[in-house]
Amino acid sequence: MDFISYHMLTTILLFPVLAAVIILFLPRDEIKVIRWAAFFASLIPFALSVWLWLRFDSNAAGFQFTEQYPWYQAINSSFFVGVDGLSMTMVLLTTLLTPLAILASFKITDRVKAFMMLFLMLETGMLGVFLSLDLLIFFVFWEIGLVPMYFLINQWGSANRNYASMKFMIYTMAGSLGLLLAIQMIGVSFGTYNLPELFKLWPVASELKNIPLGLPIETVKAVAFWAFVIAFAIKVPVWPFHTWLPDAHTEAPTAGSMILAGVLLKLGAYGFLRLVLPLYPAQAQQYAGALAFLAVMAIVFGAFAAYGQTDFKRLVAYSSINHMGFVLLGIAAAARAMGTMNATFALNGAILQMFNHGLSAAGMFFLVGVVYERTHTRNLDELGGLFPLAPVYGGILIFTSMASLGLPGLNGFVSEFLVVRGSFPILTVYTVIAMIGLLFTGAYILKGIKKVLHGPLNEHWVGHMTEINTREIVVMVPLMALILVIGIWPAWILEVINKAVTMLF
Amino acid sequence: MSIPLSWYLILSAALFSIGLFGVLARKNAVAILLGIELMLNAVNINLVAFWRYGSGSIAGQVFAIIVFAVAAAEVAVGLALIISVYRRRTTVIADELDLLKW
Amino acid sequence: MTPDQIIFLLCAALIVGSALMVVTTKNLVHAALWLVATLFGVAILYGLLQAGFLALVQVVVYIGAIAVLFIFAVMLTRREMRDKGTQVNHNWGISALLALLTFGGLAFILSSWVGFSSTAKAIPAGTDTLMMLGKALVSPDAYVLPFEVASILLLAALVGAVYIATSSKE
Amino acid sequence: MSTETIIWLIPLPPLLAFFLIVLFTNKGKALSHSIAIGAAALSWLGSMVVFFRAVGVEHFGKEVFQSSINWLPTGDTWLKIGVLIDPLSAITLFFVAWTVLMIFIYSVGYHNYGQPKGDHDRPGLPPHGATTVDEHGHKHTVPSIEPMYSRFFAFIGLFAFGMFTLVVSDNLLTMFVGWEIMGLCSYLLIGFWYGKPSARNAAIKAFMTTRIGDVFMLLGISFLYSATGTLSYREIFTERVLSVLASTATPILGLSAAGLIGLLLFIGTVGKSAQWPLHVWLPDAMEGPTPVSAMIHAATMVSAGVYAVIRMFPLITADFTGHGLTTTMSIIAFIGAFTALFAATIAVAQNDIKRVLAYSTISQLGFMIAALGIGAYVAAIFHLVTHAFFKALLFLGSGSVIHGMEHGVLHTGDHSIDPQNMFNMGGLRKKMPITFWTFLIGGFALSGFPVLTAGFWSKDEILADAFANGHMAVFITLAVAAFLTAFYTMRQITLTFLGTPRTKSAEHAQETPWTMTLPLVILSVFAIGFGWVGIPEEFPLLGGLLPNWLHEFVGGTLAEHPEILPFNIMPLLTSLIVALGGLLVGWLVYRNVKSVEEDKLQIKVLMNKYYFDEIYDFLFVKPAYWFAETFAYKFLDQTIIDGFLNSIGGVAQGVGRAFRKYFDAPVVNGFGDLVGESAKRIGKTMAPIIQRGRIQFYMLASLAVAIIVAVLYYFLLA
Repeated sequence: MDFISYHMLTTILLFPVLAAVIILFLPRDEIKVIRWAAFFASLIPFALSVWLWLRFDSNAAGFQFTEQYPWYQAINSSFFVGVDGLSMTMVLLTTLLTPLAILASFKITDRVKAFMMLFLMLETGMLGVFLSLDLLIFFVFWEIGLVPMYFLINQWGSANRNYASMKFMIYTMAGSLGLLLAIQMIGVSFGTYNLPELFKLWPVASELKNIPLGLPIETVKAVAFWAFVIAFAIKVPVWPFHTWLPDAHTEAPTAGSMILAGVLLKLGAYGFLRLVLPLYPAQAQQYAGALAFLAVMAIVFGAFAAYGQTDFKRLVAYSSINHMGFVLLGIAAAARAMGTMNATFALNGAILQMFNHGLSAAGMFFLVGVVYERTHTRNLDELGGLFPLAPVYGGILIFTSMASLGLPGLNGFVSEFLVVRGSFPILTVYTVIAMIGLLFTGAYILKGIKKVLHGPLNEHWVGHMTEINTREIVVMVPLMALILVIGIWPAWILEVINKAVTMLF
Repeated sequence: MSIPLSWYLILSAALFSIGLFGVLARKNAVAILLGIELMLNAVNINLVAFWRYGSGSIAGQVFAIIVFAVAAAEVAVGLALIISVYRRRTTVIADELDLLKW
Repeated sequence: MTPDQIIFLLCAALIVGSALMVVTTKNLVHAALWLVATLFGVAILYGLLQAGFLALVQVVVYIGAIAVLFIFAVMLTRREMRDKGTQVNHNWGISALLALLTFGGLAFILSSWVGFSSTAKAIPAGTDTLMMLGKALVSPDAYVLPFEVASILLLAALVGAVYIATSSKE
Repeated sequence: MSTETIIWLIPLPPLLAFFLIVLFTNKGKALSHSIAIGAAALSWLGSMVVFFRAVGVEHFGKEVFQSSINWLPTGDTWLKIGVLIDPLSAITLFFVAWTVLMIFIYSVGYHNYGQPKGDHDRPGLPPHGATTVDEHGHKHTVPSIEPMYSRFFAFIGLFAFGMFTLVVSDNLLTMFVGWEIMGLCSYLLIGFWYGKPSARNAAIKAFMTTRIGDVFMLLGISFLYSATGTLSYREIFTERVLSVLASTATPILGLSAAGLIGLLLFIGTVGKSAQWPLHVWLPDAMEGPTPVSAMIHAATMVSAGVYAVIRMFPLITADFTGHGLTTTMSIIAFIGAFTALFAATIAVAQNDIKRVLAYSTISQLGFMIAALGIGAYVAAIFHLVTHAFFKALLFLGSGSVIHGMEHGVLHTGDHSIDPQNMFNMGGLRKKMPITFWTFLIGGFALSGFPVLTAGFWSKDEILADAFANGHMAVFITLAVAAFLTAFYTMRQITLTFLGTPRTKSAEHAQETPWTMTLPLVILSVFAIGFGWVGIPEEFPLLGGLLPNWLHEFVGGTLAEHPEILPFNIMPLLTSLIVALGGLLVGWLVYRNVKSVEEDKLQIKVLMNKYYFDEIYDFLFVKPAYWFAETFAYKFLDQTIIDGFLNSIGGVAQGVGRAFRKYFDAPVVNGFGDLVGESAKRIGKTMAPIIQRGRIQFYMLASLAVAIIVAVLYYFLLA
């Protein structure tokens, strides 16, 4: 036990891979055993991260539970992991959503073993990004997460999956190209990839050892800044880098969408918070206006595009763009006025919004999957009037939609309010324009509810559409409970975030 | 000892070449094996001669012994193969055993 | 000409002559018998080289076992024995040329080596080469491993020979 | 229990009822309504206790009940939420608790509790009626119970929770929470019969229209929060904070920060209280079941809008010196007065009994808003309270009428008769006496029938205030609106209850069960009696008989107690004339109208509500949809961005293809193929010569090569 408690993070990080290896040796045809094994295996990191959350001391500055092992000594990169309030929240989200997503994919019968293994590996990839405190390790995990997702979309997706998975892959890879170069430049310049050290060295560095082409340092920093920003912006995704998202979501299997929206998008935002803001405070401040512009475009056009959809899943996918826009708006505002009260508001809101969107978007995608499993269509014009056929499903869908819409009393409102409150005094005009997006959030959510649940009953579904089953309710219950709890009493999580934000920035 | 090493070497070279001719030119598979035995003996002569004219190491004799063992094994397996082939094809003429032809 | 040299030349004549008979005679039984003669000549050479043990082994193993094995094999495949035609294939000319070339080449290369015509030193008194050989064969510092490998090889050859020779009955 | 604890607990029973019904008792109809009504009664009890304790405190405005807790950590400080009962919220709590409880009870009867299940009812559509067979074997069609009976009680429970939360909050944030929860509930309740396309669209329209206001309100809250660092009323409404806000300039319209925040918050109210130009949702909201309409229009949501402005009154008037209205106040006054008149003119041409009431609600809310715009604080509260009672009464009464008519429709079996169209009614006073008398009381209160009714006193006070402070434009507009109010109210009463039945269905209309009439009776008591608590001291004859308790009590909310107006005969006369005149004209005109054709006021532009729906559809809804689907999605995302990406992909592919075609294939592959081909050809040619399977030949060849190599090596290299 001592061993585990001293190597908590590594255990959480590597347990899924270990479980995947064990699953590899299970007989291929024992589908049930494989499913339950994967499910229970994914519960263990969750249990451990809950334990971690309880042990976490939010008042302590810096990183906790750190572990450092030599990894690539020639270039002075080490396997360095640790958590603070920011990553703790994300770890909790990841380990919560993975079991739910696995539970959600119990309907899959095709190559269950490979599916479950990929899923567990995906979990490790995502956790690695949140946990790593070494730039190179960060990048490694950043890329590792990509591969299982590619296969999940490509192998278990729907009709147009080749195009979607390819777009997802190439787009993200294109982003990481610049990221890798920038990371290398920083690493080579300082001879270390250790993040806490770099936070101290890099922002104040006035000269570098090996500047290519003899460029002035400011230019180099600005270019590196944009390399980071573009990599993360693609992942978030920020307008206009967002078009891979609807395609990937639409084609991905339900559980894939849940994780994609729930966690993978957070990687980008997390990158902004963990790397961009601390490493490039000056550049971030300089270009905050541009970031805010992109954020507002994401909010407004995301909402409009969502409203213009006829595919239910695509609608939800665009809603993700809309919601993640608020995260970026908060970050941009904070970048402009780092250290002020308003920035704290904005960052609190942005981080909480990440968590909240993880809950509500995962829920929404799951619910889309539930209706798709039964009707085999996502076309809003073909669905309709399902409320009398599935009242419980309808209730859950309305509840989750309302969370997504940002109804006060549910979680989305708290974070959106904080973001708006934080960015209003800093980026007034952008915030005001963003309100258009907020308005249309209502429009598309209501459109979705109207077309799916209300609307004239399509008699075709009378025998086909069945009520949501117990397993699916079990998937939704933790999400809904958290949505409600955070809506009513956000302090338990926001306190950790708030402490982290005040100490970090 | 008045015999120079060169005599042994020349003799062994001659024996080797004769054996070689036998291997290359004889039709009968058994005769080919006979040629091989001659070549092995040539080698053994060399080994022993080098031991005798060399600097005290016993290695030459050891290798000669091992060559005996190898020769015995080779003959046993080789003859078994020939008999086996003979049973199937009723011939031991090497030129007629052209299964390796591409 | 010392007696040694005379003995050597006689032996050499025996060896080369009977070897030539081995590769040229038409009757295979005769060829096997000529091989016995060659082997016997080699055994004498070993004696000349003061390797008495090897000479004995040569006689017992080669002549006693291998040559007899050949004779049996020839008799088992004796349809060929009755062939009165040529016992060489049509490449025999080239083969002979190559064999000669090989001999010439070997002789040439050997003759250009510095130790080509060195003479033997007397074996120091009191050295028991047989004991040295025995110790070398079983000493872990020397050749026990090749020795054991050779024994395994022999075993494998034994098993393999039996298998190949018997299992071919369909 | 301490008063503060009770206040904390007031909103909870309905919320609990909501969850209980949704999670557990969805199947049990009796259990569900018992839980809901029990919860409403608990909240009512709590509210009454709090109210009377508040009344018992002297100078309550100074010593309010409040309590707060930390809610959101923000940097080193906390955003606190809490409860506050000051005179304003106490009196609001009073009328909310009463109306909510009445509506809960009324719903039992309205949704036909105790009636059989419908023959072909399905969730999402109003009940169609059931066929029963009595002991003589006669078949009767009777009203059938609502298929989603339990769900209705869950929804109104949540609705009540939202309203109570809004009232007891001590800060703008939780007020906004309650505000939005009500928005959700109104969406759910208007779309309750979602099987009807009109209900679906009305629900979305209501939600979206109010959301426009909400978005501005959220901005206002953010602005206020960032400017003052707090959202608590009591902390904002201190002299220091207000003077800072009033002296901070903003770049918009030359408003001060206080004015701009006030304006932003007011836009929220415009949406919520259905003021022009965001009034369009309210008439459509009549698609919901009638108790819902009453809830939304009278007791809760629209009142919440006015309540919010009243709440923010100190902020809105922060830079008001008493001479000349500020820009914000002028805007508020203009919108209020304009809406009051505008909606009244539409109301006179409506034939649907509920729609008339809907427009009258908009109009009456305009009165209150206008009153606030001109600084008539107490008058606005007074009208808010009285209006809540008599409008709830009227809506419930109209529901009762419709219910009676539906009974007639089912009885006659003539389903072409619209039970809500007033021209299908007539003479119902004999069939439904309780409904008639209570409706009459409510109608007279709405018209401002002198002295007796509550509506007279409150409306008179608004007019008096406008007149006394010299806002003649507002005064005249409101007076005209008041005249029209009396006129269309009398038109409604005449067409519905007086004369003789115009259809068979009306002849067979029936009085409704006690669960529906009891709330009517109770509310009519308040519709009369509540006016008496605010009679001006100087009023002729009656003044001073009862103390002007309301002014004393409510006025204490403000830091400076508002002055009592000197009595003036002009506004009194005006309100007497417009009320009585309107009623009289209404009665005279519609006394003998037999059918819709005889109605002179069926003017197209009025009936079509000045074409606002069509204009908005053309100006906003269609372009928004076009923008969303065609521009934002198809053009921008799919054509521009994806087109750009795909063209990069295309170029890469083209380059690759060209590379392959002009370099790889001829050069690299050509060379490789040449090597391979020639090797193959050589092999083919040589195979019969050298590959003969003769082992000796192979040996010969390899030996020859070895010798050649050795010779070459030896002679050339060594």
